Amino acid sequence: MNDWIAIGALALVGLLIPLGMMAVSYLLRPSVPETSKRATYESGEVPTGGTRIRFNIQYYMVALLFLVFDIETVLLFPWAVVYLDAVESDAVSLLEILGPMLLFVAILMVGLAWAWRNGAVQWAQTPRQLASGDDRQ
Amino acid sequence: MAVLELPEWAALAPALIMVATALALFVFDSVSPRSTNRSLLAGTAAGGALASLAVAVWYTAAGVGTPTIDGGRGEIEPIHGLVVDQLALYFMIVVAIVTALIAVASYDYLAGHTYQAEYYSLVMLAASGMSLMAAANSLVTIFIALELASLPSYALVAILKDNRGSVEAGLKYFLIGALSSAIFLYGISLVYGATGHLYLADIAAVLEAGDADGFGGLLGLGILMLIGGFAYKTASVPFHFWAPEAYEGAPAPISAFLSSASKAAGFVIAFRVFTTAFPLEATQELIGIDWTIAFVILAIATMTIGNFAAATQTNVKRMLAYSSIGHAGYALIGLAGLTADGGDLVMGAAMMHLLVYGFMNTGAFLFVALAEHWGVGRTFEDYNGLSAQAPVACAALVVFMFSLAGVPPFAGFWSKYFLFTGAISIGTTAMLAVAAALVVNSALSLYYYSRLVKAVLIEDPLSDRGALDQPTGLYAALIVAAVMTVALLAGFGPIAEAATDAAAAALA
Amino acid sequence: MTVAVEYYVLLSMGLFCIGLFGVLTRRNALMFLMSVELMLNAANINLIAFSFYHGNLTGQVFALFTMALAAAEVAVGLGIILVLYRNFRDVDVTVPTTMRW
Amino acid sequence: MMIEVLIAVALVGALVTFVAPNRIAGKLAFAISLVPAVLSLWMFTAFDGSGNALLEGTLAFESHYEWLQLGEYSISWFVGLDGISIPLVVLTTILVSLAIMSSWTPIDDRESQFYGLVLFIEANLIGVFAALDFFLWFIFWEAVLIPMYLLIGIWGGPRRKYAAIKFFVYTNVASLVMFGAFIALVFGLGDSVTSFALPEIATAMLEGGPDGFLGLEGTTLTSVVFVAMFLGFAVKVPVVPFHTWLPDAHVEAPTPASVLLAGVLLKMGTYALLRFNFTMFPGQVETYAVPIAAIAVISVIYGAMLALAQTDLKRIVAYSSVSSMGYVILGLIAYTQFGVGGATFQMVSHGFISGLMFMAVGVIYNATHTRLVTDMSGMADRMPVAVGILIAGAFGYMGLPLMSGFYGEFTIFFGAFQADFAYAPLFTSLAMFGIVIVAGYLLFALQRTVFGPYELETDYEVSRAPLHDVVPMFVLLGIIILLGVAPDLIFEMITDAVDPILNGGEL
Amino acid sequence: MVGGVPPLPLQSDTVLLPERIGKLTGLDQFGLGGELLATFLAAFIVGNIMLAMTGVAGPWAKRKITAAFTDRIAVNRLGPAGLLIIVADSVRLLSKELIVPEHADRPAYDLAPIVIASSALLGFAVIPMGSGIHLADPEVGLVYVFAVAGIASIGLMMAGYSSANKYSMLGGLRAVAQNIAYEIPLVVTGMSVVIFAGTLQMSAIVEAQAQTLVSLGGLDIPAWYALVNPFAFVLFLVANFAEVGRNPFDTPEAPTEIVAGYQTEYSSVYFVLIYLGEFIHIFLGGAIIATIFLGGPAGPGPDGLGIVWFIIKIWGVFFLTQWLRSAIPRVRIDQLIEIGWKGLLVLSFANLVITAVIVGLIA
Repeated sequence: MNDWIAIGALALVGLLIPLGMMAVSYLLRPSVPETSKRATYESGEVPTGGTRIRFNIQYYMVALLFLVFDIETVLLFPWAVVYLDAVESDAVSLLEILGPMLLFVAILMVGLAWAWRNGAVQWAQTPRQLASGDDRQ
Repeated sequence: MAVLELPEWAALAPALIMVATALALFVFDSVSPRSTNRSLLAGTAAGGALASLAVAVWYTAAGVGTPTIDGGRGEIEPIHGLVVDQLALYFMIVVAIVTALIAVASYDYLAGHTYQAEYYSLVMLAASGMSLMAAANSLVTIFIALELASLPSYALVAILKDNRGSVEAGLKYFLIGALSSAIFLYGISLVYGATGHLYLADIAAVLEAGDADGFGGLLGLGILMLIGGFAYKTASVPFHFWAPEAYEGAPAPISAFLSSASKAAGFVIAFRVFTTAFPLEATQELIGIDWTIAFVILAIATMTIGNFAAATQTNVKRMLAYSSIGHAGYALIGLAGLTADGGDLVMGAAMMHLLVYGFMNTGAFLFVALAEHWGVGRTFEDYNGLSAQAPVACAALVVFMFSLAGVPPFAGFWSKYFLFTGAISIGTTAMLAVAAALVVNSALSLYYYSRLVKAVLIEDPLSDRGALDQPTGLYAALIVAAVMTVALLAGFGPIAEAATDAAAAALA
Repeated sequence: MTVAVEYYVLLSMGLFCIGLFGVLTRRNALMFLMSVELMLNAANINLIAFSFYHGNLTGQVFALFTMALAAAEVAVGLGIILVLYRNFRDVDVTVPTTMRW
Repeated sequence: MMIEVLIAVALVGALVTFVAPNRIAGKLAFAISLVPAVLSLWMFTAFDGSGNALLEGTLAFESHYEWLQLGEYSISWFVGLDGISIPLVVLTTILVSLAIMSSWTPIDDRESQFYGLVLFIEANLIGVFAALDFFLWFIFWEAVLIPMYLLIGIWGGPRRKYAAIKFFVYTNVASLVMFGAFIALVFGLGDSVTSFALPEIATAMLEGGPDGFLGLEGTTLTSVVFVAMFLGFAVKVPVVPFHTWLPDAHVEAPTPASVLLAGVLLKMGTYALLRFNFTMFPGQVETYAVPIAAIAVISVIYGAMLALAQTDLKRIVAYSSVSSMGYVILGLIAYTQFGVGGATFQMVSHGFISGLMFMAVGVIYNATHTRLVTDMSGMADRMPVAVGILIAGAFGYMGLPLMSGFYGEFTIFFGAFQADFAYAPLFTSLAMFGIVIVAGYLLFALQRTVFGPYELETDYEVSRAPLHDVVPMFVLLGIIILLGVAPDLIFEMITDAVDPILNGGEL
Repeated sequence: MVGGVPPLPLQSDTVLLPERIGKLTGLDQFGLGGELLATFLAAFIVGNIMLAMTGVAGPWAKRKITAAFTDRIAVNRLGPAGLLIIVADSVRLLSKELIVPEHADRPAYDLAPIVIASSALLGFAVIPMGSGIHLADPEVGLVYVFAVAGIASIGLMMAGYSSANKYSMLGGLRAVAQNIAYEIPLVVTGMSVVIFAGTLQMSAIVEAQAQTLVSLGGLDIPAWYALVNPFAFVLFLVANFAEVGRNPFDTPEAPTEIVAGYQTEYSSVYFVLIYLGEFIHIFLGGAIIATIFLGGPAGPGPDGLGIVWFIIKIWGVFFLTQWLRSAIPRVRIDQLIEIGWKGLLVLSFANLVITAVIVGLIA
């Protein structure tokens, strides 16, 4: 039996359980519509403004960083899988199997260092940084 | 012959130097962020490009990658998928030249700009990608190198982030670029489907052995999509429409970079893919049509559309952008003229044109950069009478314009003439039509190029403008480009030889 | 229980066409980006299916690279869209028309 | 190496002048231009060539280097002088020096650029007359256009933009036609040529001609190429009906540019006709003799008539140039020793005379700021020397004996009478009638402007011309008289070079 | 070039749960339909084990553990040790009214709980739980687990944005920022295990840990990767806490700052699902740790005890989670991000490189 059919079956179960619970709840729960109930919760205050707020640019920054780094790890996985076999076989030297990965990680690290130093992963700016007049965002 | 024996990977040195320079700049920017030490940054970038240029020239002179006497192909393949032969070295030289000019010119253009180090490192990264494109001989490496060249370019076009034109240009460049790379990739996947290989020589072997029979449709569609990808990178019809907007909005040195180096790099992969992977006869047997026909059509359409559109522009940068499309059409002749048993002359001519273009077009855009630096405006009228205040720069502009038009005594004359004779010597009706289109378009192009010359030299300024400064870097780059455009006229022999040899080796 | 390669090609072509349709009709830059991602993934499906069909791993490995490149492309694209929003207060690709006159 | 030195001095001089301060540019350019002038005069005395450069003959100052390889054809740096080209080189260098000196007064804006361009033109003109490889020749040929276009466009009169563009478009289209035709010819010649060296092509043409190209038969191709090249050069000469750019260009051009334009640039056209059409296509020359002679005569008469109708002094001289070049064409088509030799002599002679005339007109204009015959009279009162020279020049134009014009025209007519195409005597007689008209309009104009009571319809006070305006004119006048008195100075070497053409390639 | 199937890597000879059930029930004789049914049954069993565990953990164990740490008395009225609170709570929550905020984006609002709950459940498909309870064993098991665990971020984002509440919005954003910040250290550290094992298949990773590391006086210490590379183990643990959003990394729902983060506006069964999803997630994290660092179901005693050992290990991790919840203060959002990007990421890459070098030198 194919592994993926089993996984698909679990996905089905994973979907059916929540749906079942929702169905049960639908049968059990009361429904008493009332307007003020549906107001969004803002610690008891009357809500002001919408939710389309402008939030910290850093959220985008880390998202972009993640996008790149995460996918780069995908390229490392195949290497990690074959690493042991390659090391144990005498066909290739250690440098040949280790070198490219080291280079790859080194370049990634240069990228991280650059992002770090340029404040891409810095959540908030200190007053001193603000005073330096840079509007990096 | 080289006295010292270098390891094999050193053959890639021109590209590796670019990569190393880009990383060095990133490291520098990490150590000291927001540095505005312009001399150091521009110097590093220019130094890297020049080192790459020197190594590439040295290799070419030393005969690296030339076919051996005993009939071997002689190319060096340090990594499977990256090959160093004459074709690769030739285009590495083109890329390095343009990069060096850009780096020097940006020294002044970027004065007061926030992202100095980023700018230079992105330029160097893109240049690395272009250098690698020259060496790539597998669809995998080609695609990766293509993206390595494209991604920094997108950012570079939009780097003036408070300038709406620049951002708009970046967006359009990016959108069309993303679309075309998707199409290109799909084309690759179809070719892979038809042949089971991504390595160009293997694809050819499969095609020639007839092992891909029955996959003609897939292959044909794949090739068509690949052509689409090249068309984008070289700003040819039908993916040319990003070019005017992107070149116009981008910082002028970047426009120069894209329209010269990026275009050349696009052509080198087109040359390599079509000469290596799709042997004419075998492919024709399989898909039922000669793929050069596509390039004949594209060449004529591209040069005609580019030139006619250029003739109607009022904005100088946009005119240059359209003219750059026209020149892509000229270079496409190199592919249109390939035949089963030859075509090295015409392909060589296209290569020569791209090298010369690297100087004259870069120079022309750098003049625009200078005008932007002065803040004189963007239309022909705004340029009126500049020569009274800046005679040397305007003399350089005259050189570029007439060279672009293909008028003697400038190097552009030779390359256009070689293209013309190359097309004629093939002798088919299609190629004669191409040659005729070349002549007609060249004559047309003289009209709008001389319009700029006329504006700068002959017209009187619309309004008084103050004294114009003479930024060292821009002037230096401009003058070097102009001198080379003239000097190449005399020194065309080695270039013609290198180009035709490389083409012959690639076609062999 | 293997699926014939033709179906994969059909699937990928379908996906490609959906992506292309999105590219041609959507005005939102983000939707455009997503459509392009669809097209790239269509190519990936092809690469992997044919890799299996031809019995070599080249296509699969290339697909890995493609994913990485697609991510990088999106990263750059989002950055550009971000500055686009800063300048034009919109992510509609038809809004910026400074250069059309 | 001497030719390279000549060109290099002019080129480097052009660059140096271009970046020199405006204040000293004129003097500097003149000093630099003296070097080629003196050198070329020395070369003239040291000339040891014989025969024709393209056919039998030994070249003087020859140098030949491989340049580049284009498919099966090689292109080379190939220069050398024969009896036809050396007088033209000397004409160029001397005229440029004098033109520069005569620009000191009128040019008062962006001088360094102006003189730089003039020197650049000089380099290319020398190249045109010395080049013996088609590509080399073509590059020099085209390179003349750009600076000339700029000279007219930047320093010209009120309608300078129109004139400059017209000049540029006419001559460029003509070049394109000629270029395409010649390339087709070379391709048509097939394996019999392996380079673009003109002697090799000329030999191949005389020994059989092309095999055909692009579906054209060999003989058809030859005829087509001949006609196309004739048209291409005819624009440059210019002959009626391609002459309309010339008056505009002359009228708008600043004096020194006019001097060069009339003195040397027009000769490029006739020189090229002689070198290409009349050397490489003897058969076609015979075939098309009558129409070409007709065109020549029409140019003579029509040009002169137009001159008669003008009131602008410069236009008068310009149209008379059209007329004079008609004589040259007539001499060439006569295809006799005296005809072709006379035509060549006339090229040189007309170069000096028209240069002198334009300078004289220029001096008058500098003083009066008008060139209209109707606006002035009695100039002789105020500027006797300049006016005297103007009169002398006019006599030269009319072909007064003891002036070079006389010898040139005389030999042309002499040769043309001997020509063996149909109606040759008739054409010659008609052309001779042109002289009468020339005399008519020149005397008319002189009488109106020079003599009579002084009167001027502008606000300018007229005084004697400064020395540096007059000196060049004196030099030119001296040369004109010298050539008139001792035409053999150059006529011998010219005939020596012309003979092989007429003898079908034999010396 | 007619295609052939490439030689597959050696399939491990573990017998998976669906086949066992097929054999046990005789369903394997009914062809494809039978097999499918058997598979579904197996999936149902696994799903319910997890549900049962979270049912216990959520309403009861959490309170008990926290109470023990803070010296309080927790649930003790209903049933022995208050265990019946589970039933009471589930009835209470399921029968509550569902209140949907006014401007909610309904499709996303409805989907989010399902995504959160089922994505965590999906990960268990490839976990070898011992005693033959192992649903599927694909070659890419480890990557698969990381991938499906990542889906939860989408659910959190959906929940946060669709609620039309600023707290929710911020909570969702924080959740995603945190997840992605720690995802990379997590994956890269996991990769250092792959270097030892040379495979991504979960069963093979477990097998690889069965070797003996050292023998201490007759006592064989197995080569659990937690012992082989404790540094990686610690890194992974820390990253995992952040992944599942528990102290000290519970900023996304920090009650004192943004009420309850992305779940502020959820009530009734939706709240149950999100709550369940979080707990399943904690257990999934524990299962991953147990599998790749603690030898999976390995332990003294017969193989049949595997599931017991496995559950003990998972609960161990859960216990640790609750311990930290009581013991360590929450970090600020900026600290959280910077710890992730500047600390853990660098450390994890360092770990990877050092591991690779050491493995390379030893082998």
